[in-house]
Amino acid sequence: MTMQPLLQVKAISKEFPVYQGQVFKKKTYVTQAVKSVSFDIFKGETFGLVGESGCGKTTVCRAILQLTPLTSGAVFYKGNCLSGMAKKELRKVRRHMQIVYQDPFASLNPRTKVRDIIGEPLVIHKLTQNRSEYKDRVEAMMTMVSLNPAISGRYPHEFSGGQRQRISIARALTVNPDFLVLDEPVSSLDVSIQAQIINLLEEIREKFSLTYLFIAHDLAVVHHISKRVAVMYAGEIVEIADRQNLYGNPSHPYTKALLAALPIPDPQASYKDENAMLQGGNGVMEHHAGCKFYVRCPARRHLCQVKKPVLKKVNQHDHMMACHLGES
Amino acid sequence: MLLQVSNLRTYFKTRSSLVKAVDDISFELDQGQTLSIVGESGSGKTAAALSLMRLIPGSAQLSGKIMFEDQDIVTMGRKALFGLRGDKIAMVFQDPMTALNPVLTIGEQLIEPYLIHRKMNRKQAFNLGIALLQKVRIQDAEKRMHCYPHELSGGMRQRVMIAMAIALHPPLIIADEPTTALDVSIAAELLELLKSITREQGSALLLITHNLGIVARYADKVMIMYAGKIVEKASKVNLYQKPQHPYTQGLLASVPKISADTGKKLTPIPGNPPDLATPPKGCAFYDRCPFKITQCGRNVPKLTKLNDDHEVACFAKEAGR
Amino acid sequence: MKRYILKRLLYSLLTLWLTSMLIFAIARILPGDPVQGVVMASHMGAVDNNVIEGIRAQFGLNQPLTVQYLIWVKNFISGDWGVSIASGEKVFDMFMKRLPITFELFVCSVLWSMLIGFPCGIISAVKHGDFIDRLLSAGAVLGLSLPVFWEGIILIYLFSVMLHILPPSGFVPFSDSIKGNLLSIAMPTFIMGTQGAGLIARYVRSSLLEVLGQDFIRTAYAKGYSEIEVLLRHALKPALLPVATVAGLTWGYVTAGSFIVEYMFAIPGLGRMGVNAIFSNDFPVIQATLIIVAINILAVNLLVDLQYGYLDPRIRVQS
Amino acid sequence: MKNRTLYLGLIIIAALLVVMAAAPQIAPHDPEAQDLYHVLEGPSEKHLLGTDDVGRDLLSRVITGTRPTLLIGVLSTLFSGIIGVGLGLVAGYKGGAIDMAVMRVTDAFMSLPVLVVTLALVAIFGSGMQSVIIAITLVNWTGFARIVRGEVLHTREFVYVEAARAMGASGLRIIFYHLLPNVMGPIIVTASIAIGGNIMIESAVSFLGLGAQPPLSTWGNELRIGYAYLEVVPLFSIAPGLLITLTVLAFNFIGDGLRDAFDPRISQTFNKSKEK
Repeated sequence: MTMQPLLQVKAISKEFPVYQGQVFKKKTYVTQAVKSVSFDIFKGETFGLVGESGCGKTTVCRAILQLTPLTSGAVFYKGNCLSGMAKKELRKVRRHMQIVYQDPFASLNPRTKVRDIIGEPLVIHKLTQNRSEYKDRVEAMMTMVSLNPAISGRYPHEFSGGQRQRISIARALTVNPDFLVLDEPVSSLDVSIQAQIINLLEEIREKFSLTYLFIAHDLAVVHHISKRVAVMYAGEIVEIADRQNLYGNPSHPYTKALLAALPIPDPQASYKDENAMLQGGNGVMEHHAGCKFYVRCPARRHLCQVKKPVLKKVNQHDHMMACHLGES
Repeated sequence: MLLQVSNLRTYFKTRSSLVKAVDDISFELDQGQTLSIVGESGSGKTAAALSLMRLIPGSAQLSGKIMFEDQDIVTMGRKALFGLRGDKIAMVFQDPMTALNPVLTIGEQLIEPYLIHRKMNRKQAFNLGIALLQKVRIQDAEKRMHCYPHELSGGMRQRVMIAMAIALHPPLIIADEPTTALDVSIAAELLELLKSITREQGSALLLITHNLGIVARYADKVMIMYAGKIVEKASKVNLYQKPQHPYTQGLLASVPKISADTGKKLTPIPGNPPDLATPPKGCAFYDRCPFKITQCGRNVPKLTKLNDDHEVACFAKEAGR
Repeated sequence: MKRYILKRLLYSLLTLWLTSMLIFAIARILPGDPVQGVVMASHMGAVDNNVIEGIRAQFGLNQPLTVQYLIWVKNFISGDWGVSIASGEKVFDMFMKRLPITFELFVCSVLWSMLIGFPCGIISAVKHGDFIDRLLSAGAVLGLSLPVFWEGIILIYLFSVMLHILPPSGFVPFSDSIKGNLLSIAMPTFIMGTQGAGLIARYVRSSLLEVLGQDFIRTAYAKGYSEIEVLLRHALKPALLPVATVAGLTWGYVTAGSFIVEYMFAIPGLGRMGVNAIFSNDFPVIQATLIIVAINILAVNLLVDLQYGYLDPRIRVQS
Repeated sequence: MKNRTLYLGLIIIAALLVVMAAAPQIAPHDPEAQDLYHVLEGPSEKHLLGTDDVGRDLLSRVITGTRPTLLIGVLSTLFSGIIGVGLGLVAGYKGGAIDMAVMRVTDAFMSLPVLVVTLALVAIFGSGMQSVIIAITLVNWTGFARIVRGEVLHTREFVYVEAARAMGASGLRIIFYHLLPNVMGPIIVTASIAIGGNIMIESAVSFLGLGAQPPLSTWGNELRIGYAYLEVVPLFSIAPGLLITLTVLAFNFIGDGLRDAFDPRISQTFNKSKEK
């Protein structure tokens, strides 16, 4: 018996048209920010999504939250299709799906007091009856993320980056969501602060049995927090597996290269796979029919340029990869 | 000894306070060596790097000694300073997106070191420029010379910055977080490139970073900075195997590692770094330190030698904890 | 680049079209009947309705508005700008006669604004925070705050009434006497250019300050350039690129100022023609003046945009 | 240093407001009282600034002229500000075709200098204080619309705006709760400078005799009458002109000072380097 996933992402694509022409613009070609990305997230798990800048991971998270219209595909939350849902319905669902952003400086309105930032979801969804209930809720949230409720009257600029990220988390939690999208929540923080926030996120996930989509470019952080991990490259998922398999037995050449490039804080660490080192750009602007990773791939062959590899199982665990490697 | 810094202080005056961005640091760097300054944001590592070339705003107060090839950069005359910059000491900045002039071509900017310090004509310099781009493995070098910065990717721009820095084979290259703004796979390649070129030219490299992984891979010696001061200074192997300062230990424990047991919690350093405008009286790490003793709240610990290549500034350590 | 030019050109034409409708609306739809006004003024008293209707028909004012508009546009393009109600002269001829005079004033005013504005702005930015910066900045704000007419009064009092070195009014054509011409336009151009000078100085200062704070300036220093070399080789070009915009703004100030200044100094240019037309409710002339002013401003803005696009590689290379 | 100019501007405006409020008390003479035996006199002990062409005390006239002058400046700015801010917010937030339409209309209005259109409109509406206010309002909203639109386009990119959308906030809430407070700074700066500019335009219109009509008298009117007697009593035109200049200067000072105070770059660069 299989469990019904909490969130299903089904073959979502997002294209941005590129216009050319002198007077009358013509749509000449499209850049595919995201191409046919599918994955399921089950209740209570942390699903990691790894990729470098411009690979489309942020577009995926915006698409899931219906913050950007999709070119094709659909997102299902608890079996309900979110794409094309009426505004009113969507507002109700949004209560259950919240997001924490990367940049703690840009994600908080600088002219709003911390208590009103954290309480804003309550106002939007009209969840509190009176001022004191509102105040209690906000203070409870602040305590939960280890912020002193006595400073709820301050403005965001009076807080450090780590504290602001705590405010963001508190804001996301005020309405008791089931599902959190974490869009690089720790990548702009210092190492020592980063660990604080990671631990906080893990604590609250256990406490409220939350489900996370954790987006990051740091493989070590994703390894630490996720149960299953997907690797994105140039708008597509190239490998997806549970953590042990992905890190213990990386299959796609890109995943291998990423792992090889990861600096390890141990001077005795051996960098065995020196030749997995990559060269060149990020593949977004490549326009041939085959694999987007073709130009940078150390293991490329002719087939890769003409035929696009599809995501398929590589072993009995649910380990999937999109590569011609191993095919005859 | 190529570079000998003693009691360097860089203070910034703001409207209401004096910010001690760099507060009494001393270190030295040998020819061809790679020294890494590690610290979190606000630790003063960038201010220290900029101070070495006196690239700090005029309102900043600089004191101490920076002996470079028997000259003191702190007291050096303007002309000598301009002659030194770019020729003897070159710098690679953190953000390649903003470090290049957007309205000049790559070529125009790349050949400037030749024009300034070698008084070459443009044609000669241009040809050398192409060779430089090839050296940092940029394809179609000649075509790229005519490009404007916004036409290149971040990785490419940082290559151009590296090319500019190595142009005159300076004895010292300072790289301030050279790959922080770049993707992992591109960063790795660039660091390899930087390391191999400096080795080939025999330049010393001062590598400033917050990434302990990069340090472990590329540095010879490491200094840990916290709140404007050096709290620990050691050879790389010593630092990672026997970290002495509680802050260093905390940093190493905070980093998630792929090899580590999963399901184990990270051990973060509690609290936040102090505000440099209102520094604490004693040790700056006092509030966050698990091993603090009474003395730590009163006095500022000085760097003391543990052995030949290991120094630490910690009272608890001295007291034998 | 081609696309950029075409796009700008289309925008300007679109704007001109909107402006022409606006001007048309100002003259026709808003309350106050120009014909009534004119006739009343010239006949001093009650007028036969037939006379009014006759004049209406003569000016095409009895047609539907859209037709009126189209006729007006067609006539305007073909050089038929109507006949001045006040003087009976052809408006196009009036315009052509006055254009050279106003053009000379405009060019001289803008030149002097730039001559003063640029150096002051650059010095101010380089000496940021010093006494000289404060002095120049205060001077720039003062220049912006000086009402044209008051500056005129002061200068006339100083140079004409007290010192008797400049004529208080009147215009000597260039062909009559070069010296006389220059003397007669000295005060008017100085006054018309004052606000522009202040504007340019401020703009150059803030633009240059912003550039001087950028990372690539530090890169330039790190290469071994001295302050003056950094300024000349790295800072001025990016700082002065957007300043072209302000030259366009200055042109706007000069245009507005010309109405008052030409009136004050009795210079027979377009500005004075416009003011007189307003005094006498001479609506064909008012209309023509407005559209000329609009074309003048739009053309300058277009030129500014184009040269900006040409000089700034970030725009130039985009297509 | 910058704050010093801000305070200087505020002090001048405060003084003017006091003069405006207490005009009947501090005016030494009845501003309307004519004394045909003493016309066009220079300064004397009785008439500190002298008298005008019909023997009215100039000082008193200048003092009572404060109210209409300031009123026209403030009201026209207020009305044009409301229109301009509204359109700017909508254009910036909605973008696309609406933005395009609003911006082209703005361009069209901007292609006509305010003074020129005001003159033309006054010619049509007839002269008078209302006409001047309406004319300035009709033309001057463009400045607000442009600035607000630009600021909204910039502010809209901040993640907190998207965060609000992700929470389920409505468009109106985003505009009024998240965008407007963050573009308030530039609006106030623009308004301050616009008041000065509008006073200057009103004075110019009055100088040409098309502004407020007697018995109402603004500084521009005084100046116009005085100009005719420049050689006889220079103070007659110089004094009101000086007041206009001073007022415009004060509003410009306030605008500049506030711009620096609001400018996030100056205060934030330091915070950033400290925290990032």
